[in-house]
Amino acid sequence: MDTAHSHRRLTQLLSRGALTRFIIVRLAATGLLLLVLSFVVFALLHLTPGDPARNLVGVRNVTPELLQSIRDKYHLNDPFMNQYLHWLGNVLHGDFGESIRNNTTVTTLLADRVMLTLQLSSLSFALTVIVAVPLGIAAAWRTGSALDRSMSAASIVGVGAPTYAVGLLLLYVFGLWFNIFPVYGSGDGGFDRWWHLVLPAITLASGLAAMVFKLTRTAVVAELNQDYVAFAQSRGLTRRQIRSLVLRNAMIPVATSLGLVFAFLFGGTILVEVTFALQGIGSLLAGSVTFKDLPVVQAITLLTATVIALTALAVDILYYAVDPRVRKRGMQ
Amino acid sequence: MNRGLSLNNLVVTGPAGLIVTRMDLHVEPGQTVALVGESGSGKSMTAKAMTGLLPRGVTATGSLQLDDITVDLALGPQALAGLRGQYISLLLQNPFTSLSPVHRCGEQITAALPPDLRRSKEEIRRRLDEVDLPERVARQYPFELSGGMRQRVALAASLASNPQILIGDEPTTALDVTTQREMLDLLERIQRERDMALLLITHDLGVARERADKILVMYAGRLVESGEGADVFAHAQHPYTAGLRDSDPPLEHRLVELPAIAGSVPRPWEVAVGCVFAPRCDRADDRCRNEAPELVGTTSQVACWKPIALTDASHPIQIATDVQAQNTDNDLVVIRGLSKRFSSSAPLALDNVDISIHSGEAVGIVGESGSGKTTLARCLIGLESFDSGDISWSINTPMAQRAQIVFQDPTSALNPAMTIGATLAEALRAGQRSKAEVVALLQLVGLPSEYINRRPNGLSGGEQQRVAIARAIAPRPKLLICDEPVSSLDVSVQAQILNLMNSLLKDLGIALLFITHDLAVVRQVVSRVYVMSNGRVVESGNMENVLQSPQHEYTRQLFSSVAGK
Amino acid sequence: MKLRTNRKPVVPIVTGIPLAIIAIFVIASRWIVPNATRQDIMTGVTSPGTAGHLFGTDQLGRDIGQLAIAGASSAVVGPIVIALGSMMIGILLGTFAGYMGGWLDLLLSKYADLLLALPTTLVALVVTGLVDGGYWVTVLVLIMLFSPTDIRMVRGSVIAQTSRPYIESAKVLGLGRLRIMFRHILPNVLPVAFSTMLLNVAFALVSMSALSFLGLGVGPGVPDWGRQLSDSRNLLDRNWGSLVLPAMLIIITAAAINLLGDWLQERYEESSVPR
Amino acid sequence: GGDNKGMAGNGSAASGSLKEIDLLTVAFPSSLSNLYPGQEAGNFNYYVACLVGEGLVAPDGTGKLVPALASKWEQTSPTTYVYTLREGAKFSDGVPVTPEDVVYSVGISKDEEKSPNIAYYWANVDKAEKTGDNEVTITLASPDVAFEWGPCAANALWITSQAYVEGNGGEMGTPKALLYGTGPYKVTKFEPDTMVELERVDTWWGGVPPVKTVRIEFITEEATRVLARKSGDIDLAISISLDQLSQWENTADTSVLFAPDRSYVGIDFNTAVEPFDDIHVRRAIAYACDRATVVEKLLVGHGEPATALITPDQISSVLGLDGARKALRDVLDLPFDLDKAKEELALSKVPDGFSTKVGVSSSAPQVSQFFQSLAETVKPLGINIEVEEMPVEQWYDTIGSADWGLAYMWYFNATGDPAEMSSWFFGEGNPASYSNDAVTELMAQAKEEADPAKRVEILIEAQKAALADIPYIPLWWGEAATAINSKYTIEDFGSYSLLSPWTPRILTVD
Ligand SMILES: Nc1ncnc2c1ncn2[C@@H]1O[C@H](COP(=O)(O)OP(=O)(O)OP(=O)(O)O)[C@@H](O)[C@H]1O
Ligand SMILES: Nc1ncnc2c1ncn2[C@@H]1O[C@H](COP(=O)(O)OP(=O)(O)OP(=O)(O)O)[C@@H](O)[C@H]1O
Ligand SMILES: [Mg+2]
Ligand SMILES: [Mg+2]
Repeated sequence: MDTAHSHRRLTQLLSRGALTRFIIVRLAATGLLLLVLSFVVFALLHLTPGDPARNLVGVRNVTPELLQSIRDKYHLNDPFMNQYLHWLGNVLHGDFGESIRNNTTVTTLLADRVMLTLQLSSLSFALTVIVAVPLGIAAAWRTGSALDRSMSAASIVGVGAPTYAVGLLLLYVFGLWFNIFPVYGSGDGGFDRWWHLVLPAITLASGLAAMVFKLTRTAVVAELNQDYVAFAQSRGLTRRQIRSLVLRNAMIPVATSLGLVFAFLFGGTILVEVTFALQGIGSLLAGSVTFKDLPVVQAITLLTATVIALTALAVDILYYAVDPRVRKRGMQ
Repeated sequence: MNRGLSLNNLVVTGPAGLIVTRMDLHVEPGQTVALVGESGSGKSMTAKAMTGLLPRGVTATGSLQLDDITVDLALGPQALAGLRGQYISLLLQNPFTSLSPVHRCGEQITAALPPDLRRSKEEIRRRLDEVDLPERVARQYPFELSGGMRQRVALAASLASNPQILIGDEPTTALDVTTQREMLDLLERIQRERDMALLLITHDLGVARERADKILVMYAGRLVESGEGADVFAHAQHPYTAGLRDSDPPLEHRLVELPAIAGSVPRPWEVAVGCVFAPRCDRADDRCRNEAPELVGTTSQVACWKPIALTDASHPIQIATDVQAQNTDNDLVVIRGLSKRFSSSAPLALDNVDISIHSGEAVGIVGESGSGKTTLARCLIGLESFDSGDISWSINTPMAQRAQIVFQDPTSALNPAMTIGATLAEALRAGQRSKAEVVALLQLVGLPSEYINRRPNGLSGGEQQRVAIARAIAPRPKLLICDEPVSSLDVSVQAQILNLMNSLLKDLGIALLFITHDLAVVRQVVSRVYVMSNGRVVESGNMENVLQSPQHEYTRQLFSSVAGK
Repeated sequence: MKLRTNRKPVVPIVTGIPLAIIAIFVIASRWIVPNATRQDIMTGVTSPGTAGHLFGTDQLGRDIGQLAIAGASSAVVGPIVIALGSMMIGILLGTFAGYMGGWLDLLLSKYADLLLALPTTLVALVVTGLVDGGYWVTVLVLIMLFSPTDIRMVRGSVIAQTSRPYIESAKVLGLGRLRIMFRHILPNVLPVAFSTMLLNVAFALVSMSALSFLGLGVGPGVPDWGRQLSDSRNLLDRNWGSLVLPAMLIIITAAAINLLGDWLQERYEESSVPR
Repeated sequence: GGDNKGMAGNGSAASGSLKEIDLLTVAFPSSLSNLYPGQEAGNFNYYVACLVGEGLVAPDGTGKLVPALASKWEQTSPTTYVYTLREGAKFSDGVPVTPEDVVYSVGISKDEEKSPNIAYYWANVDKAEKTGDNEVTITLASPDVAFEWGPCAANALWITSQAYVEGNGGEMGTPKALLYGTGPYKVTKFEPDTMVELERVDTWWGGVPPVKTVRIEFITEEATRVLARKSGDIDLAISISLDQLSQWENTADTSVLFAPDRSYVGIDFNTAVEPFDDIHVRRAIAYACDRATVVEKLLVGHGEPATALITPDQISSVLGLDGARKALRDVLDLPFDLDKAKEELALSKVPDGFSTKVGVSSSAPQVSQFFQSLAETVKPLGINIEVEEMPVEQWYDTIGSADWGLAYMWYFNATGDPAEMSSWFFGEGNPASYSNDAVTELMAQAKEEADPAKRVEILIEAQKAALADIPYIPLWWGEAATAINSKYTIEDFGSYSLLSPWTPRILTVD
């Protein structure tokens, strides 16, 4: 291998310009992805069975004039592409139209709810990470131990446990018997809000923690089997030093999958919100879907996709930052 | 006081049974002891037992003595924890995996230093300097370095805590010939400077012969012979040692047939009674088969009931007269001006290569790693496209009947989901031959016909390679390309395969393109050779002539790197 | 050479028993509980253990236990179809993408990226909800949503196999692409595909029951675990069995399948490590 | 089914006294996203709106209309109603109410855009105008006795101020433009779909209510609502699910109150759709409906097998409750009898049975269960009924649709007017595509009959005439259950209790 050559190339590429370029390329890719998604989301209106105009007024009794005004408002008589561009233009200005179910703009409707879902998913993300990652590491460190076995068994159960049943169980145990946590509602803001979200967040985290536990354990076990660990041991490095070696390596796959976990969380709060009667975007979506409130459905779908895409982008950048190998590959 | 290291009565037991049995070993300060033996003989397990790094499910008993310290190995890996690093350190085979990929080299080298020295620039420079690496390496990540450089970093790291004894488990096997030599030189120098003991595990007899003060020969988990340096081979007492020595192809001349040891290495735990080598030994008698011999002797020791005496006549070796390259005009294939670049930023993998192969002729290509040998073979066989130049065949048959190829790694050469019979039948069909020939094919490569229904997983490496060869000759190609077909096999198996190739060539009259970096191996097979470096053919000619009087600087360098020959 | 181990196959036994029982439910429920949906409105809700109903009854007097046995098929068949369907797509597209590369590969990768940017529950909810689909529409949607991961998985395995010498040998023998893909590569991808498929079944089971819980999926009166769970909301105080039984069935089935899948995967990885 | 209506359940006849209550936490089972019933007209919107806003009149506990913001009113001609406003009436911020405000409020209610859900009630209103310093006159286009119920906060009028509405860009009932009226409470906080908080005011003509703050939470998951009561987080749960009744009843410190809710549940056939154009088919199905068991089991006894479209409570102000029941008992007399059902089917065009489907709102589990049980009952006859669950709005679409020959109606009578439902169900464009000249004639008479007793008689006659053709099969009249902290009780809790300011009726148990 021509080391001098590759070294020169590397130093050149490691310069700040390369990172900017990397981010720009990824941003562009994310933008493109979102554009395609927005198209799909827009097409929902036309894919839903029935006349789009009728779909937009819901099941209210409608006069032909009202239908016509809806057609005009949404440019439904224009060519498809024009309609899309028009809609996209509005969306980019934060205008998703009006909710069919409640006569408010989708934006105001969402504004009230996004915060709650965001808080709920952040809290359960934090819980997941705080609990599952250390347990996964500990279990991997002592494969086959009682801790490993019991946690692995628990994680297997956790993945399959129906959200509603878990939620109810938690409500009974912690809300009623021990009376530690409030059993309903989303609190008055501030700390109270977080306090109210604890049980829902645990419910949401239970299934996810199982996944993260497994993931962390697998990643750490894989690293522990690497030659560099044996080599480090043979050189007499302390347990602490070896742990830090292993963790730095294992945390790369773990941290990046955690990004996706967060994205998944944000889109996966539906069941918990329904179970705990929380008014976040999940329960709004569930309601809007059954009521065929298309503008709301479109907005939530696109919003969630955006959050996921941006998280993926952040993960890529994180990857770039923590893994020198990716830095090299990413730049080629 | 440094009195070296003694390993007494080591027994390693795995889940299936004994892996290493009653092993004793002593290394003096400043001494190099080589541990040789075929794959699976327990060399690595011995090294791991000595450092307390045995895999899960494998346990050891015995004791380890270092200075005034005696460690009972039965106490488990923790017992050795205090010794690792300070007294004893292990250097692994694969430089590509033995360093953490996301930590800088400097960090990894100094990790074993006392905390106050870890940040010292001066110290890092000194350490890098010792292994002939520039200072910048400290800030680089392993993946930014070549294999040789990485192995130097690993060496620096294992020396960081100034061990009294360094165990190298095939520390140079993954490197190419020239780098291998540099690395061995470096090890030797450091060892001398530090008066450090070195336990060198290798399967390369040449390396052992050239570098070791003392050589231990292992077979199926047992020590069968030990003695002073090159003497062990020169005056081998154990038939196994002699067999190993004889299977190792010489560079000086070509043999009509390599004296291979028949059969294959048994699993250590499968040997019940008697001498472990008895089943493969042509000198074995009833006692050998029923009673295990003890290791006896003083300076040199041997575990054999019927050791070979100095006076015993050695096998008569038949030196073949090299087949002269026929300067016929019946070229089978002619390659002209072949060039290939993998990506615009990469250097040329092939640079204007001219090669021709005559019908029925055995041609070799030698060169160090990355010189383009494989790329050339792949272009020739159509697995890779090339940028310019041309390949012209003198025959007009379908590709399958023009050339076939045998790869280096036998374990992945065969489809694990197909039986041997199915694999061969498919190859026969591709050459428009009858399926009925499967049995004949197996016989041709020396395998029993029951193998038809076996799957590759149940076969040894040598057997797998035989099947791969059988598949390659099934369509009766005019050219057989072998890309390092024996470099992952043990010497004894290697000899078997090389013999097989020679006999196939003779019987089938096909041409051979033999690619290798091992000059001694190629010597045994081909009549004409091309030497490649950096994608270019730098020298070519009759094998004999090239060996005798290499013209190109690179060729000379290549020859001088060959150890112990 | 495989390492011989003395470990008893605990996992297949532990998971096999519940799975076999559930398989029997799926196949033979019409004979085991021919009257699972029979109502006896006079009975009304009863708690577990009353009047010969081990798990009690619901408002229409249907036996919760019998319903659960009958519900096994809709709880399990859909997920199996989903896992099979998405794996078939995965194998077909993944093999082509992985082996052929080029624009097809690019296109399929982008398609997978697109679908992966959407959370499963959300999309399934939106599509099934908007088109008023029933059970099979949900199955179809989930097939679509599960396929990208399968495509990726297969593609990855195929690429890993493609660079192996035995594939190159097959090419050198002049074998056709289809033959190489489906005769040589596929059998070596199948073990991984199979264990992935098992894990998918478990995941689909949980997703489907979640959707039924939200009221998408099977219609009223059709026995189904997710639906039972959702109905249990109104029964809970009078019959706790209506919550506990379907919840336990979902947990046990998902866990058993997951365990089995993990075990197969581990075993496969172990056996594919050379020597 | 029971005769013992009115106050029942655990908290029966608990007596109490009016005491100051700082905070009353109420839980609704469905969430509100707009507080103005003109925009969102669920029952629960009315329960909030009647605390904040008032109409000119209001129902009393028996369903009789009594003065509200109008101190008195008078029908001066079949089409003219004159309302005299209460002296010194004020909005919650102390601003006096003017007749102009009333006229303006009527305008809002009549506006299709602003009040899509109630404008219909005002369609027959020609004009509303100020006819004196304290007087507003409303003129109808044609006589309609039922109009009296229009200007009522339980139905279609909440008096608000022009200045306030216009100051808020014409909006009403949103968090930015909170509901504003003359009632005993003002809205202090509204989080759509989450909660609403009301604070009492001292401007109401009826005095200062005992409950200082009413906090209403929307808890859509019934199990959660029970837990909330168990943990003491809520005091009052309105419209609890009968399915979880025993759980409510077993909750410590909780009483459950029952009251008929003037709701009607019944099958409607589209008589223009095959095979339901055949009276034998309709009659066969009618014979297959086991009302008594359905009420007993599915409604856990809290409801009443229905025999007419009118509910007893709507005519109880005229006939008394027992009299009402007696009068309605034999409007439709088709007892459960499978043999008769079989005979009827044999007479029909489809003697071997047929297949059909019915769409059921997912928010009506009892109805779904009823149809599942009906399907099971008629299966032996060869009739195959498939039950499809759907969102409530989609269910609206099935009513009277040509795609759905078999449908059902769950109707909450908003007013105490006995003709409320019949005028739709027997009128033009009715969901059964049913027409019968005799019935039409009777309904026209009823519209103009000013004497309540006579009117009820005519209406019952119309019911009899119509139901003889079985376009509809009444199934049950519903009952609502409310759970309350045993510390409190609701005075004279009945079917109209929540349709006029109800907090003053909350008593603290001694
Ligand atoms: N993790 C393990 N558990 C149990 N047995 C093992 C394990 N690893 C290796 N063995 C067995 O131990 C025996 C000795 O293996 P070892 O690696 O020491 O051989 P070696 O002489 O180093 O061979 P090579 O030249 O191939 O490195 C082999 O037969 C092998 O099958
Ligand atoms: N698929 C590939 N993509 C990019 N570069 C490649 C590829 N294959 C080989 N190369 C590069 O081409 C050059 C020649 O490689 P080649 O494998 O032909 O060497 P070789 O002589 O066979 O080496 P070795 O002895 O290690 O097998 C090397 O620099 C290698 O890195
Ligand atoms: Mg080894
Ligand atoms: Mg090569």
